[in-house]
Amino acid sequence: MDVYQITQQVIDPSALLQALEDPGAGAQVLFLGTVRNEFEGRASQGLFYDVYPQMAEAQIRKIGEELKEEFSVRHIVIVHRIGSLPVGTISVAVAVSAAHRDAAFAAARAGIDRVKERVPIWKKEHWADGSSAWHDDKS
Amino acid sequence: MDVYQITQQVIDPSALLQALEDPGAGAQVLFLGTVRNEFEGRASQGLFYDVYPQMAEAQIRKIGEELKEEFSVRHIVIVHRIGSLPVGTISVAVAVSAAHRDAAFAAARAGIDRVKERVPIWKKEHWADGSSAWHDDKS
Amino acid sequence: MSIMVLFFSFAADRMNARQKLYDLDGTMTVKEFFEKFLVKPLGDPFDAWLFSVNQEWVDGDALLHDGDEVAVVPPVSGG
Amino acid sequence: MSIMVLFFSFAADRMNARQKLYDLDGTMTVKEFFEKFLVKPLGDPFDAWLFSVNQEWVDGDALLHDGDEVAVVPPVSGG
Repeated sequence: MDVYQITQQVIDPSALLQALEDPGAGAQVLFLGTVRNEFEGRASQGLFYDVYPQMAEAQIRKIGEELKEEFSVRHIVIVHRIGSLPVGTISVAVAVSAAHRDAAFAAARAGIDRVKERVPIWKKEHWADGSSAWHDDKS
Repeated sequence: MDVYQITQQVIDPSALLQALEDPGAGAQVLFLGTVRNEFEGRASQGLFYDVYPQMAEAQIRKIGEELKEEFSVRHIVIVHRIGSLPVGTISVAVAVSAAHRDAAFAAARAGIDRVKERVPIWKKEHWADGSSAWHDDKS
Repeated sequence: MSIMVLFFSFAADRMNARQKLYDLDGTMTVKEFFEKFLVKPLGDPFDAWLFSVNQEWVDGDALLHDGDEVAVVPPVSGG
Repeated sequence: MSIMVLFFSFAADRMNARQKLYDLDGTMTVKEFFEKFLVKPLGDPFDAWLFSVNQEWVDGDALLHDGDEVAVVPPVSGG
Protein backbone atom coordinates (compact mmCIF):
# COMPACT_ATOMS: atom_id res chain seq x y z
CA MET A 1 0.00 0.00 0.00
CA ASP A 2 1.26 3.49 -0.82
CA VAL A 3 0.78 6.37 1.61
CA TYR A 4 1.18 10.07 0.73
CA GLN A 5 0.25 12.43 3.51
CA ILE A 6 0.68 15.90 4.98
CA THR A 7 -0.35 15.64 8.61
CA GLN A 8 -0.52 17.47 11.92
CA GLN A 9 -0.51 14.12 13.80
CA VAL A 10 2.39 12.14 15.27
CA ILE A 11 4.22 10.04 12.63
CA ASP A 12 4.26 6.39 13.73
CA PRO A 13 7.06 4.45 12.01
CA SER A 14 5.45 1.07 12.80
CA ALA A 15 2.31 1.98 10.88
CA LEU A 16 4.41 3.13 7.92
CA LEU A 17 6.41 -0.10 7.88
CA GLN A 18 3.16 -2.08 7.94
CA ALA A 19 2.00 -0.24 4.84
CA LEU A 20 5.15 -1.49 3.04
CA GLU A 21 4.56 -5.17 3.77
CA ASP A 22 4.74 -7.47 0.75
CA PRO A 23 5.71 -11.15 0.54
CA GLY A 24 7.85 -10.36 -2.51
CA ALA A 25 9.85 -7.67 -0.69
CA GLY A 26 13.25 -8.57 0.74
CA ALA A 27 14.32 -5.02 1.56
CA GLN A 28 12.72 -2.08 3.34
CA VAL A 29 14.45 1.26 3.78
CA LEU A 30 12.94 3.85 6.10
CA PHE A 31 14.27 7.40 6.34
CA LEU A 32 13.14 9.55 9.28
CA GLY A 33 13.92 13.24 9.55
CA THR A 34 13.85 14.55 13.11
CA VAL A 35 14.06 18.03 14.60
CA ARG A 36 17.62 18.80 15.75
CA ASN A 37 18.74 20.76 18.80
CA GLU A 38 20.94 23.07 16.75
CA PHE A 39 21.35 24.58 13.30
CA GLU A 40 24.70 25.81 12.03
CA GLY A 41 26.03 25.75 15.57
CA ARG A 42 23.20 27.74 17.18
CA ALA A 43 21.03 26.06 19.85
CA SER A 44 17.39 25.49 18.89
CA GLN A 45 14.32 24.34 20.76
CA GLY A 46 12.33 23.28 17.72
CA LEU A 47 10.80 24.15 14.37
CA PHE A 48 7.54 25.49 13.00
CA TYR A 49 6.60 24.05 9.59
CA ASP A 50 4.42 26.15 7.29
CA VAL A 51 2.84 24.39 4.31
CA TYR A 52 0.87 25.01 1.12
CA PRO A 53 -1.32 22.01 1.84
CA GLN A 54 -3.01 20.97 -1.42
CA MET A 55 0.14 21.58 -3.47
CA ALA A 56 2.32 19.71 -0.95
CA GLU A 57 0.09 16.63 -1.09
CA ALA A 58 0.08 16.74 -4.89
CA GLN A 59 3.89 17.05 -4.96
CA ILE A 60 4.60 14.10 -2.64
CA ARG A 61 2.19 11.94 -4.64
CA LYS A 62 4.01 12.95 -7.82
CA ILE A 63 7.39 12.14 -6.27
CA GLY A 64 6.04 8.70 -5.30
CA GLU A 65 4.88 8.08 -8.85
CA GLU A 66 8.28 9.09 -10.23
CA LEU A 67 10.04 6.69 -7.84
CA LYS A 68 7.76 3.85 -8.96
CA GLU A 69 8.69 4.52 -12.58
CA GLU A 70 12.42 4.92 -11.99
CA PHE A 71 13.16 2.19 -9.44
CA SER A 72 12.06 -1.43 -8.97
CA VAL A 73 10.04 -0.80 -5.83
CA ARG A 74 6.90 -2.35 -4.38
CA HIS A 75 5.41 0.23 -2.00
CA ILE A 76 6.17 3.82 -1.08
CA VAL A 77 5.33 5.94 1.93
CA ILE A 78 5.95 9.69 2.09
CA VAL A 79 4.58 11.56 5.10
CA HIS A 80 5.43 15.09 6.22
CA ARG A 81 4.27 16.55 9.51
CA ILE A 82 3.62 20.29 9.90
CA GLY A 83 3.04 22.74 12.74
CA SER A 84 5.28 23.38 15.78
CA LEU A 85 7.56 20.44 16.56
CA PRO A 86 9.99 20.21 19.49
CA VAL A 87 13.51 18.76 19.24
CA GLY A 88 13.52 15.01 18.60
CA THR A 89 10.14 14.90 16.84
CA ILE A 90 9.83 13.05 13.53
CA SER A 91 9.01 15.67 10.88
CA VAL A 92 9.26 13.58 7.71
CA ALA A 93 9.30 9.91 6.76
CA VAL A 94 10.15 8.29 3.42
CA ALA A 95 9.89 4.50 3.30
CA VAL A 96 10.23 2.02 0.46
CA SER A 97 9.94 -1.73 0.03
CA ALA A 98 11.57 -3.60 -2.85
CA ALA A 99 12.69 -7.09 -3.76
CA HIS A 100 16.35 -6.08 -3.32
CA ARG A 101 18.26 -3.52 -1.29
CA ASP A 102 19.86 -1.59 -4.18
CA ALA A 103 16.48 -0.34 -5.34
CA ALA A 104 15.20 0.26 -1.81
CA PHE A 105 18.19 2.44 -0.82
CA ALA A 106 18.25 4.34 -4.12
CA ALA A 107 14.52 5.10 -4.08
CA ALA A 108 14.45 6.17 -0.41
CA ARG A 109 17.39 8.49 -0.98
CA ALA A 110 15.90 10.00 -4.15
CA GLY A 111 12.58 10.35 -2.33
CA ILE A 112 13.85 12.44 0.58
CA ASP A 113 16.06 14.53 -1.75
CA ARG A 114 13.06 15.43 -3.92
CA VAL A 115 10.85 16.14 -0.91
CA LYS A 116 13.42 18.65 0.32
CA GLU A 117 13.74 20.25 -3.13
CA ARG A 118 10.16 20.45 -4.28
CA VAL A 119 7.51 20.09 -1.59
CA PRO A 120 6.21 23.54 -0.54
CA ILE A 121 7.05 23.41 3.16
CA TRP A 122 9.01 26.07 5.05
CA LYS A 123 10.81 25.91 8.38
CA LYS A 124 10.95 28.57 11.04
CA GLU A 125 13.59 27.93 13.67
CA HIS A 126 12.63 28.57 17.31
CA TRP A 127 16.04 29.44 18.72
CA ALA A 128 16.90 28.50 22.29
CA ASP A 129 17.25 32.22 23.14
CA GLY A 130 13.52 32.75 22.44
CA SER A 131 13.84 34.48 19.06
CA SER A 132 12.74 32.83 15.83
CA ALA A 133 13.52 33.09 12.13
CA TRP A 134 12.50 31.51 8.83
CA HIS A 135 15.15 29.44 7.09
CA ASP A 136 16.61 31.17 4.02
CA ASP A 137 15.32 34.59 5.09
CA LYS A 138 18.34 36.83 4.47
CA SER A 139 16.59 40.09 5.37
CA MET B 1 22.65 3.74 22.41
CA ASP B 2 24.24 1.09 20.19
CA VAL B 3 22.74 -2.39 19.89
CA TYR B 4 24.52 -5.44 18.45
CA GLN B 5 22.58 -8.66 18.72
CA ILE B 6 22.05 -12.14 17.34
CA THR B 7 18.60 -13.21 18.47
CA GLN B 8 15.91 -15.86 18.15
CA GLN B 9 13.23 -13.31 19.12
CA VAL B 10 11.02 -11.13 16.93
CA ILE B 11 12.81 -7.96 15.74
CA ASP B 12 10.78 -4.89 16.76
CA PRO B 13 11.65 -1.87 14.58
CA SER B 14 10.14 0.59 17.10
CA ALA B 15 12.51 -0.54 19.82
CA LEU B 16 15.47 -0.21 17.44
CA LEU B 17 14.45 3.32 16.43
CA GLN B 18 14.17 4.26 20.10
CA ALA B 19 17.75 3.13 20.65
CA LEU B 20 18.85 5.62 17.96
CA GLU B 21 17.21 8.66 19.56
CA ASP B 22 19.48 11.68 19.98
CA PRO B 23 18.59 15.41 20.10
CA GLY B 24 21.54 16.09 17.78
CA ALA B 25 20.33 13.63 15.13
CA GLY B 26 18.39 14.97 12.15
CA ALA B 27 18.45 11.74 10.13
CA GLN B 28 17.68 8.12 10.85
CA VAL B 29 17.99 5.36 8.26
CA LEU B 30 16.60 1.91 9.02
CA PHE B 31 17.19 -1.07 6.73
CA LEU B 32 15.06 -4.18 7.26
CA GLY B 33 15.72 -7.44 5.48
CA THR B 34 12.65 -9.69 5.22
CA VAL B 35 12.12 -13.26 4.06
CA ARG B 36 10.89 -13.32 0.45
CA ASN B 37 8.37 -15.69 -1.12
CA GLU B 38 10.74 -16.66 -3.94
CA PHE B 39 14.40 -16.97 -4.79
CA GLU B 40 15.63 -16.82 -8.38
CA GLY B 41 12.09 -17.40 -9.59
CA ARG B 42 11.36 -20.46 -7.41
CA ALA B 43 8.57 -20.24 -4.81
CA SER B 44 9.67 -20.42 -1.18
CA GLN B 45 7.87 -20.71 2.14
CA GLY B 46 10.69 -19.41 4.30
CA LEU B 47 14.29 -19.68 5.45
CA PHE B 48 16.26 -21.39 8.17
CA TYR B 49 19.24 -19.35 9.42
CA ASP B 50 22.22 -21.20 10.88
CA VAL B 51 24.76 -19.18 12.85
CA TYR B 52 28.18 -19.37 14.49
CA PRO B 53 26.88 -17.40 17.46
CA GLN B 54 29.89 -15.98 19.32
CA MET B 55 31.71 -15.10 16.12
CA ALA B 56 28.60 -13.53 14.59
CA GLU B 57 28.13 -11.25 17.60
CA ALA B 58 31.80 -10.28 17.52
CA GLN B 59 31.59 -9.51 13.78
CA ILE B 60 28.52 -7.29 13.97
CA ARG B 61 30.07 -5.38 16.85
CA LYS B 62 33.22 -4.91 14.78
CA ILE B 63 31.20 -3.69 11.79
CA GLY B 64 29.49 -1.17 14.08
CA GLU B 65 32.84 0.10 15.31
CA GLU B 66 34.09 0.46 11.73
CA LEU B 67 31.00 2.47 10.76
CA LYS B 68 31.54 4.78 13.73
CA GLU B 69 35.09 5.44 12.59
CA GLU B 70 34.28 5.89 8.91
CA PHE B 71 31.04 7.90 9.04
CA SER B 72 29.73 10.81 11.11
CA VAL B 73 27.08 8.80 12.92
CA ARG B 74 25.54 8.97 16.38
CA HIS B 75 24.12 5.52 17.13
CA ILE B 76 24.12 2.16 15.41
CA VAL B 77 21.87 -0.87 15.66
CA ILE B 78 22.66 -4.20 14.00
CA VAL B 79 20.42 -7.15 14.84
CA HIS B 80 20.19 -10.49 13.03
CA ARG B 81 17.54 -13.06 13.78
CA ILE B 82 18.22 -16.78 13.35
CA GLY B 83 16.20 -20.00 13.26
CA SER B 84 13.25 -20.84 10.98
CA LEU B 85 11.50 -17.75 9.64
CA PRO B 86 8.40 -17.72 7.43
CA VAL B 87 7.91 -15.37 4.46
CA GLY B 88 7.52 -11.72 5.51
CA THR B 89 9.51 -12.03 8.75
CA ILE B 90 12.23 -9.48 9.51
CA SER B 91 15.54 -11.37 9.51
CA VAL B 92 18.00 -8.49 9.82
CA ALA B 93 17.93 -4.82 10.80
CA VAL B 94 20.61 -2.16 10.39
CA ALA B 95 19.75 1.30 11.70
CA VAL B 96 21.79 4.46 12.04
CA SER B 97 21.22 7.97 13.36
CA ALA B 98 23.32 10.95 12.30
CA ALA B 99 23.16 14.72 12.19
CA HIS B 100 22.66 14.63 8.40
CA ARG B 101 21.21 12.22 5.87
CA ASP B 102 24.35 11.69 3.74
CA ALA B 103 26.12 9.95 6.62
CA ALA B 104 23.01 8.06 7.75
CA PHE B 105 22.37 6.57 4.28
CA ALA B 106 26.03 5.77 3.62
CA ALA B 107 26.54 4.06 6.98
CA ALA B 108 23.32 2.02 6.80
CA ARG B 109 24.21 0.82 3.31
CA ALA B 110 27.78 -0.07 4.26
CA GLY B 111 26.46 -1.79 7.38
CA ILE B 112 24.10 -4.20 5.62
CA ASP B 113 26.68 -4.87 2.87
CA ARG B 114 29.29 -5.88 5.45
CA VAL B 115 26.80 -7.98 7.42
CA LYS B 116 26.04 -9.95 4.27
CA GLU B 117 29.76 -10.36 3.46
CA ARG B 118 31.25 -11.17 6.82
CA VAL B 119 28.82 -12.30 9.49
CA PRO B 120 28.86 -16.11 9.78
CA ILE B 121 25.21 -16.83 9.08
CA TRP B 122 23.91 -19.27 6.48
CA LYS B 123 20.51 -19.58 4.84
CA LYS B 124 18.65 -22.76 4.00
CA GLU B 125 15.69 -22.21 1.68
CA HIS B 126 12.48 -24.08 2.50
CA TRP B 127 11.03 -24.36 -0.99
CA ALA B 128 7.27 -24.26 -1.50
CA ASP B 129 7.41 -27.85 -2.85
CA GLY B 130 8.58 -29.14 0.55
CA SER B 131 12.26 -29.69 -0.30
CA SER B 132 15.01 -27.56 1.16
CA ALA B 133 18.57 -26.54 0.27
CA TRP B 134 21.39 -24.41 1.64
CA HIS B 135 22.26 -21.30 -0.33
CA ASP B 136 25.54 -21.64 -2.27
CA ASP B 137 25.52 -25.43 -1.99
CA LYS B 138 26.44 -26.50 -5.54
CA SER B 139 26.60 -30.23 -4.79
CA MET C 1 -9.32 38.92 -15.19
CA SER C 2 -8.40 38.19 -11.60
CA ILE C 3 -5.95 35.81 -9.93
CA MET C 4 -5.64 34.62 -6.33
CA VAL C 5 -2.07 34.88 -5.02
CA LEU C 6 -0.94 32.88 -1.98
CA PHE C 7 2.03 33.73 0.26
CA PHE C 8 3.80 31.47 2.75
CA SER C 9 6.72 31.67 5.19
CA PHE C 10 8.44 35.06 5.16
CA ALA C 11 6.64 36.03 1.95
CA ALA C 12 3.42 36.02 4.03
CA ASP C 13 5.15 38.04 6.76
CA ARG C 14 6.34 40.67 4.30
CA MET C 15 2.93 40.92 2.60
CA ASN C 16 1.08 40.89 5.92
CA ALA C 17 -1.24 38.43 4.18
CA ARG C 18 -1.59 34.74 3.38
CA GLN C 19 -3.54 35.51 0.21
CA LYS C 20 -4.57 38.45 -1.97
CA LEU C 21 -6.81 38.81 -5.00
CA TYR C 22 -5.31 40.80 -7.91
CA ASP C 23 -7.24 42.27 -10.85
CA LEU C 24 -5.18 42.33 -14.04
CA ASP C 25 -5.96 44.40 -17.16
CA GLY C 26 -5.01 41.57 -19.45
CA THR C 27 -2.88 38.43 -19.68
CA MET C 28 0.74 38.69 -18.51
CA THR C 29 3.59 36.41 -17.49
CA VAL C 30 4.43 35.47 -13.93
CA LYS C 31 7.55 37.63 -14.11
CA GLU C 32 5.65 40.63 -15.47
CA PHE C 33 3.08 40.23 -12.70
CA PHE C 34 5.83 39.97 -10.05
CA GLU C 35 7.65 43.08 -11.29
CA LYS C 36 4.45 45.13 -11.47
CA PHE C 37 2.83 44.14 -8.17
CA LEU C 38 5.19 42.29 -5.84
CA VAL C 39 8.83 43.29 -6.12
CA LYS C 40 8.27 46.32 -3.91
CA PRO C 41 6.31 44.82 -1.00
CA LEU C 42 8.37 41.59 -1.03
CA GLY C 43 11.66 43.47 -1.09
CA ASP C 44 13.78 40.80 -2.82
CA PRO C 45 14.23 40.49 -6.60
CA PHE C 46 12.52 37.93 -8.88
CA ASP C 47 15.33 35.35 -8.57
CA ALA C 48 14.85 35.11 -4.80
CA TRP C 49 11.40 33.48 -5.11
CA LEU C 50 9.66 30.37 -6.38
CA PHE C 51 6.36 30.44 -8.25
CA SER C 52 3.57 27.97 -8.77
CA VAL C 53 0.43 28.24 -10.86
CA ASN C 54 -2.46 25.93 -9.99
CA GLN C 55 -0.11 23.92 -7.74
CA GLU C 56 2.59 23.21 -10.31
CA TRP C 57 6.02 24.86 -10.14
CA VAL C 58 6.49 27.27 -13.07
CA ASP C 59 9.13 29.71 -14.28
CA GLY C 60 8.79 33.39 -14.99
CA ASP C 61 7.50 33.14 -18.56
CA ALA C 62 4.40 31.10 -17.62
CA LEU C 63 1.26 32.95 -18.73
CA LEU C 64 -1.43 33.84 -16.21
CA HIS C 65 -5.09 33.17 -16.87
CA ASP C 66 -8.30 34.32 -15.24
CA GLY C 67 -8.99 32.35 -12.06
CA ASP C 68 -5.44 31.03 -11.63
CA GLU C 69 -4.19 30.20 -8.15
CA VAL C 70 -0.63 31.53 -7.94
CA ALA C 71 1.82 31.07 -5.08
CA VAL C 72 4.83 33.32 -4.56
CA VAL C 73 7.05 31.73 -1.96
CA PRO C 74 10.60 31.46 -0.61
CA PRO C 75 12.77 28.47 -1.52
CA VAL C 76 11.31 25.38 0.16
CA SER C 77 13.10 24.13 3.26
CA GLY C 78 11.07 21.13 4.49
CA GLY C 79 12.40 17.89 5.94
CA MET D 1 48.48 -30.24 20.08
CA SER D 2 44.76 -30.34 19.46
CA ILE D 3 42.29 -27.98 17.82
CA MET D 4 38.49 -27.82 17.92
CA VAL D 5 36.99 -27.50 14.45
CA LEU D 6 33.42 -26.23 13.96
CA PHE D 7 31.22 -26.83 10.91
CA PHE D 8 28.05 -24.97 9.89
CA SER D 9 25.50 -25.06 7.08
CA PHE D 10 26.26 -27.72 4.46
CA ALA D 11 29.76 -28.17 5.85
CA ALA D 12 28.07 -29.61 8.97
CA ASP D 13 25.84 -31.81 6.81
CA ARG D 14 28.79 -33.22 4.88
CA MET D 15 30.81 -33.86 8.04
CA ASN D 16 27.79 -35.26 9.88
CA ALA D 17 29.03 -33.14 12.76
CA ARG D 18 28.83 -29.58 14.15
CA GLN D 19 32.28 -29.93 15.73
CA LYS D 20 35.22 -32.28 15.87
CA LEU D 21 38.46 -32.38 17.89
CA TYR D 22 41.63 -32.98 15.83
CA ASP D 23 45.03 -34.00 17.22
CA LEU D 24 47.91 -32.62 15.18
CA ASP D 25 51.53 -33.84 15.30
CA GLY D 26 52.86 -30.31 15.12
CA THR D 27 52.04 -26.82 13.96
CA MET D 28 50.64 -26.42 10.45
CA THR D 29 48.79 -23.84 8.37
CA VAL D 30 45.04 -23.77 7.88
CA LYS D 31 45.51 -24.86 4.29
CA GLU D 32 47.79 -27.76 5.22
CA PHE D 33 45.27 -28.87 7.85
CA PHE D 34 42.42 -28.64 5.34
CA GLU D 35 44.25 -30.66 2.68
CA LYS D 36 45.26 -33.36 5.18
CA PHE D 37 41.99 -33.81 7.07
CA LEU D 38 39.05 -32.12 5.37
CA VAL D 39 39.22 -32.00 1.59
CA LYS D 40 37.97 -35.57 1.31
CA PRO D 41 34.97 -35.51 3.65
CA LEU D 42 33.94 -31.98 2.59
CA GLY D 43 34.19 -32.83 -1.10
CA ASP D 44 34.95 -29.32 -2.40
CA PRO D 45 38.44 -27.84 -2.81
CA PHE D 46 40.10 -25.30 -0.47
CA ASP D 47 38.86 -22.26 -2.42
CA ALA D 48 35.21 -23.22 -1.85
CA TRP D 49 35.41 -22.55 1.91
CA LEU D 50 35.96 -19.81 4.44
CA PHE D 51 38.09 -20.22 7.55
CA SER D 52 38.18 -18.56 10.93
CA VAL D 53 40.56 -19.04 13.84
CA ASN D 54 39.37 -17.94 17.26
CA GLN D 55 36.46 -16.12 15.62
CA GLU D 56 38.48 -14.01 13.20
CA TRP D 57 38.43 -14.65 9.45
CA VAL D 58 41.85 -15.92 8.26
CA ASP D 59 43.40 -17.11 5.02
CA GLY D 60 45.11 -20.39 4.28
CA ASP D 61 48.57 -19.51 5.55
CA ALA D 62 47.41 -18.72 9.10
CA LEU D 63 49.29 -20.95 11.58
CA LEU D 64 47.34 -23.19 13.93
CA HIS D 65 48.16 -23.36 17.64
CA ASP D 66 47.22 -25.75 20.42
CA GLY D 67 43.69 -25.00 21.69
CA ASP D 68 42.60 -22.98 18.66
CA GLU D 69 38.92 -22.86 17.74
CA VAL D 70 38.74 -23.20 13.95
CA ALA D 71 35.65 -22.92 11.78
CA VAL D 72 35.48 -24.34 8.26
CA VAL D 73 32.34 -23.00 6.63
CA PRO D 74 30.64 -22.21 3.31
CA PRO D 75 30.50 -18.59 2.07
CA VAL D 76 28.19 -16.63 4.36
CA SER D 77 24.71 -15.88 3.07
CA GLY D 78 22.94 -14.03 5.87
CA GLY D 79 20.56 -11.12 5.59
